[in-house]
Amino acid sequence: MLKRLFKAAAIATSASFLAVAAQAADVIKIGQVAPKSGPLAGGAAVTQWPNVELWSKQVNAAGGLNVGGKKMMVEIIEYDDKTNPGEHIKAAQRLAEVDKVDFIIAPYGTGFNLAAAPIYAKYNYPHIGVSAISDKMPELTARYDNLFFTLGNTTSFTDSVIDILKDMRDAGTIGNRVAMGNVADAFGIELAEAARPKIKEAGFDIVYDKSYPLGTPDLSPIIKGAKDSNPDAFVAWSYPPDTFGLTEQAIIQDLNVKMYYTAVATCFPAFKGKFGSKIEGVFGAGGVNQESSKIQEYFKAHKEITGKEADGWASANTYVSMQILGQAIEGAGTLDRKTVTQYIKDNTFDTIMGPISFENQISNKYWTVGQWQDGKFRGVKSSQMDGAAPIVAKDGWN
Amino acid sequence: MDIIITGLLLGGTYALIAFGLNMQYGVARIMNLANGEFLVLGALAAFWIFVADSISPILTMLIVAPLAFFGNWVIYKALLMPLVRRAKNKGQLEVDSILATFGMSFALVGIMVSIHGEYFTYSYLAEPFEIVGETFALNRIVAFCFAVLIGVALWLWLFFTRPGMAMRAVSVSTEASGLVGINVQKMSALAFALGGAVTTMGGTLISTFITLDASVGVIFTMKALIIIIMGGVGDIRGAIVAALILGLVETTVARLIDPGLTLAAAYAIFVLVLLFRPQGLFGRKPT
Amino acid sequence: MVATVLSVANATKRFGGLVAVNNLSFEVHQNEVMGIIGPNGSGKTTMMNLISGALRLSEGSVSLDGRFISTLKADQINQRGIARTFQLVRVLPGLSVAENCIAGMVFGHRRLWGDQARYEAGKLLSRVGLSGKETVPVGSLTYIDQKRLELARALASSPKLLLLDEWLAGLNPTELQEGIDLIRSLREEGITIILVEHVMDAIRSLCDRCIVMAAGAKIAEGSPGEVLADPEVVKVYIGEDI
Amino acid sequence: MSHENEFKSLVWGAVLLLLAACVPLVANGYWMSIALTIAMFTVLATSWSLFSGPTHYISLATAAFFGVGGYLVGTGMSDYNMDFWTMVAIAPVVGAVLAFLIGIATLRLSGVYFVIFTLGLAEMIRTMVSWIQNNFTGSRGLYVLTDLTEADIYIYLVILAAVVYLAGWWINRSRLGFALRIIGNDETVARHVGINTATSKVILFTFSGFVAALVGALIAPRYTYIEPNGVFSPELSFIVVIMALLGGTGRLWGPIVGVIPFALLQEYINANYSSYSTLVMGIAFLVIVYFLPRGVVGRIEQLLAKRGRSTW
Repeated sequence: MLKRLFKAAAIATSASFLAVAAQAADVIKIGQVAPKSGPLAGGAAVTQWPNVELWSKQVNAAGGLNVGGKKMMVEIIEYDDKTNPGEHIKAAQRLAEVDKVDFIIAPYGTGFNLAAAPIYAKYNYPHIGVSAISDKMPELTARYDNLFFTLGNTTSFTDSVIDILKDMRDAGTIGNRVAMGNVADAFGIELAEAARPKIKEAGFDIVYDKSYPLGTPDLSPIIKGAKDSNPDAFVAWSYPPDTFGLTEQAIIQDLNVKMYYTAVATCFPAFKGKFGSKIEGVFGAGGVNQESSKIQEYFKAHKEITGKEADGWASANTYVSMQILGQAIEGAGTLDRKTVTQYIKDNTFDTIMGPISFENQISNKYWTVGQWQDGKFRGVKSSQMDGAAPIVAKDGWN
Repeated sequence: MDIIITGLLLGGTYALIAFGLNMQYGVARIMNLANGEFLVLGALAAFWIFVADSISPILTMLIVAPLAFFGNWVIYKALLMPLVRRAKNKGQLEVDSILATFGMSFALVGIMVSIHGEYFTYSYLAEPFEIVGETFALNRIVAFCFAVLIGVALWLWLFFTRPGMAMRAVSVSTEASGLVGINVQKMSALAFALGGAVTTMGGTLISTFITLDASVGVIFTMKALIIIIMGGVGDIRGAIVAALILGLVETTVARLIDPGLTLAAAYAIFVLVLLFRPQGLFGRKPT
Repeated sequence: MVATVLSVANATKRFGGLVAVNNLSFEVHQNEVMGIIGPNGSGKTTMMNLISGALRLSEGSVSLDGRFISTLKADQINQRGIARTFQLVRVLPGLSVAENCIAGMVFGHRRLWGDQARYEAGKLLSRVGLSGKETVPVGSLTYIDQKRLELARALASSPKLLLLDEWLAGLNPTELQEGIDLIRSLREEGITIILVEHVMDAIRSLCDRCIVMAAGAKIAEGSPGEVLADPEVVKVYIGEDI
Repeated sequence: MSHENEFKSLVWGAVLLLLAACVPLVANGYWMSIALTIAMFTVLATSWSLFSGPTHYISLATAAFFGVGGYLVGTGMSDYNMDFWTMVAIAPVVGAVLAFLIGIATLRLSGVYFVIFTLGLAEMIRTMVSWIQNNFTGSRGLYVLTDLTEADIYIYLVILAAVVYLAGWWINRSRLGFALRIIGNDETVARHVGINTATSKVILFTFSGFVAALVGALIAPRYTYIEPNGVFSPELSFIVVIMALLGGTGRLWGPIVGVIPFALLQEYINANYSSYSTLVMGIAFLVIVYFLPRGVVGRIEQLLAKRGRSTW
């Protein structure tokens, strides 16, 4: 019985090797490990997976990538990491050792980008970490010579929010009273920690400052507490489920502030789908230049090919990372990873977000704050991006 | 006052989460680790139908409940009955049902992920509602009313009808109730199916105010387990009281101390209750 | 004067409002077989549980060889030399017959282990009539054999005082006679025994003294012949099958 | 068990250990990471079943100890500039103290009340740690940057597994192991034959907490970046229980024969059905439960018994 099984397995494996060998010649294999289940799956389903689908389909529809004069199709090999770092590391190893993929698309989430960085470094894969926000970037890029960051660092996100507070205070829209909340998870803690001293430094009073655990079912105490403190502005360093929950409560409790900010997922299409016109004037992390023709084109293609709306921030960034990878492969004219990595370091890429280049493996062009205006999530603060929309004050929840 | 009402509303939500598992574990003796997935399934149905056709989740609930009842009945008959039959003792059944329902929960997550991998979120009755000068969310109040309704209906049914009586007998002792002529297997299947239906109804109601996704079920399963153990296995009053205590404690801590400690406080209360009453609030002392 | 092994003074046990044992006092002497009798629900088993440490006294005290044991836990009491059997027989289903017996001699009043324990277990099992069944699964033993095994486990700790809770109940006449002979032989070896029993033949033939309980209190004490002739005892037993 | 058999199983264990230690010589990175996962769960499931196997007390607190180990290494290295090995030395002690306290707190509980109590306690510890990190130790994510490779960690875990096996082997032969089996059969009888049930249970529970925290500490460098919600994930507790039950807790080698096939099966499914891996995993799981009713150990013993008869 066991013998028969082994035989069958042996035949199957050799058969699949032959199949791979036959088509390997004109295909670029690209690996992707990201969550399809577990706590981060909901977010990855919005920003990560649709863009992988979109980009690969577009590249192949155009006949593939031009590698040194030869057109090569891309083949995506994808694994579910179940939002579990251990699983992710195994899957990454499998991509490198078993599937022998030529390139990889970076993981989803800060923790996963960092957990997998040593592996991708070991195999010299250029690793363009999109969905990773960290203040240790310089240290990490010094350690891993193949690692790139494009989404910005913690400080710039908090600084931009504070800039908005200052702008609005200068314009006389708001006073000095700021209420703040954060989710007690790595991301929320890091941002709250960075923001706290700077808000005070800018002369604001933090009249309410509390954290809440990930998965809190009822966020009304936060909104009520914040409302009782009578704030001019409300800032929450929040995650997807609580971004929705906080905003719903803010509407119900009529937390009437001129400045209302929730962090991740404010830019999601589902956010607008849930609240409709009520969210006019809400600030959130990220943003895009809605006026850019390239972005509009991208949104259209995204909707057509994946059947889903792109979000107003990370979707475009994720797509850009793939554009950079594609252009670098074509530009370097080879599948040699070290050459492609070097090419990424040395060149500027023409993307839907405009020209992007790296300085010490970090791109300094990204949006930090966006705002819902006329039903669109527009970038209002950024690091070195063009096309920022002017800020408007929030005028109630209508 | 505000804290009490908010706490009660949250407690109502927790009761919705726990009723179903209480019946499944208390009567049918199945520690159903897939319970949370059925809750999410109810939420998914509500979300899907609402987004597609703007049909009220309350209406969805009425459609989903009989479906869930039937589905759970089939699951019990087809998948769990063999385990009950082959189990030599209570411990064996416990281990087997943990393993089997754990597998089911995986399978259900897998199915839901392939249907809708993103967050389930929509707005239904997200309107302010005033009670004694304080504002509360209408959808939470509606859910609370349904929790009360379901709780009262279950209680009336358990205490004033023949099948309800039989079910209580089974929950006290499967052996003895078999001896007095109760069809234990039929009662267990009924309890399991009813529990599944109640859980799914809870899911549709909860989806009106909590953002869920396909993988989130295990969190609800854990909460439900905590509540029924704190209340005492198989006791519906226990589940209600435990749910309300948790809701009140969480809200009080969130408002008066620190929202960061809500969950810690809830678990601390649970731990304390068990330290002083190892059989839960309303549980029978093990003999 | 014979030494007092066990002395119970003003023992009282309340469960909520119910008084299961009410201000009970008695003594058991060295090498004596004492019976506790009384109608169902009169508190006999509760009294046994109080002695063995399964339950804690509400009031009063129990002492063994003149030292208080009523604040100790069951395991400590066993280590001081009291072993028992249970009203509803409790063997250990997951262990072999030999292991069931060894269980009694490892942790308690005497602490044997390894080859010596195995050797002792063999001796004890043949003593109670279970030789040759060392490796039989416990579940397949007959009721009487399970009772024998439980007795072997209790004897394994070589106790000073043995508590037998209706150990003879449910046996057929032949088995009963074997059981009575077995207990008598134990007594001849010098073990002190407290017996809770309904089987009056056994009480008459085994016990030196008896106490009679009713509703938690002691209503009579003396030799079996005396107490069974006591009018008050007869009164509480009306309707009871003696 | 006769002496000859005991000797045999020790020899077998030594041979297996040597083979396991050779894995890094032949395995590439991919197989190395599978081996590492297997080693991690072998240690966790085996030490778990040292306590839970004989007593039938199902503990869902593994994640609490594992998380304490991982988190202490993370916070020690990131917030207090401690050395990795110092933290590895501290972590299991903290885990053991925690387990000791939990062990004492749970003495009155039995059955499902114990199961859920341990789960609740683990969750309480998780949220407390998050809150403490948020309000006091504060700050940035916790980075564990070391030069350890997966092969290094693997070897440490294999050594730890050997230690756990030896401890288990010793416990099974000792009075302590015998006491636990009696407790698992009937706790009342256990007390009445002179067993201090509390002490026996707490010793073993403390040991399993020590080991789980040590595993959490050793594995931390593999993840580079430690998030409390990740290392304290209750999923881990469930998986450990499932793997141990799947193998069978009646034998010392039970958990490992659950861990290895389960890990390989999971890997096979992830590799071949990536889009439906959760669904296929669930179905595979159900198949196992229904067709391997007494765990892998039960199946193996059945086969051995059959072979024994036919060769006679």
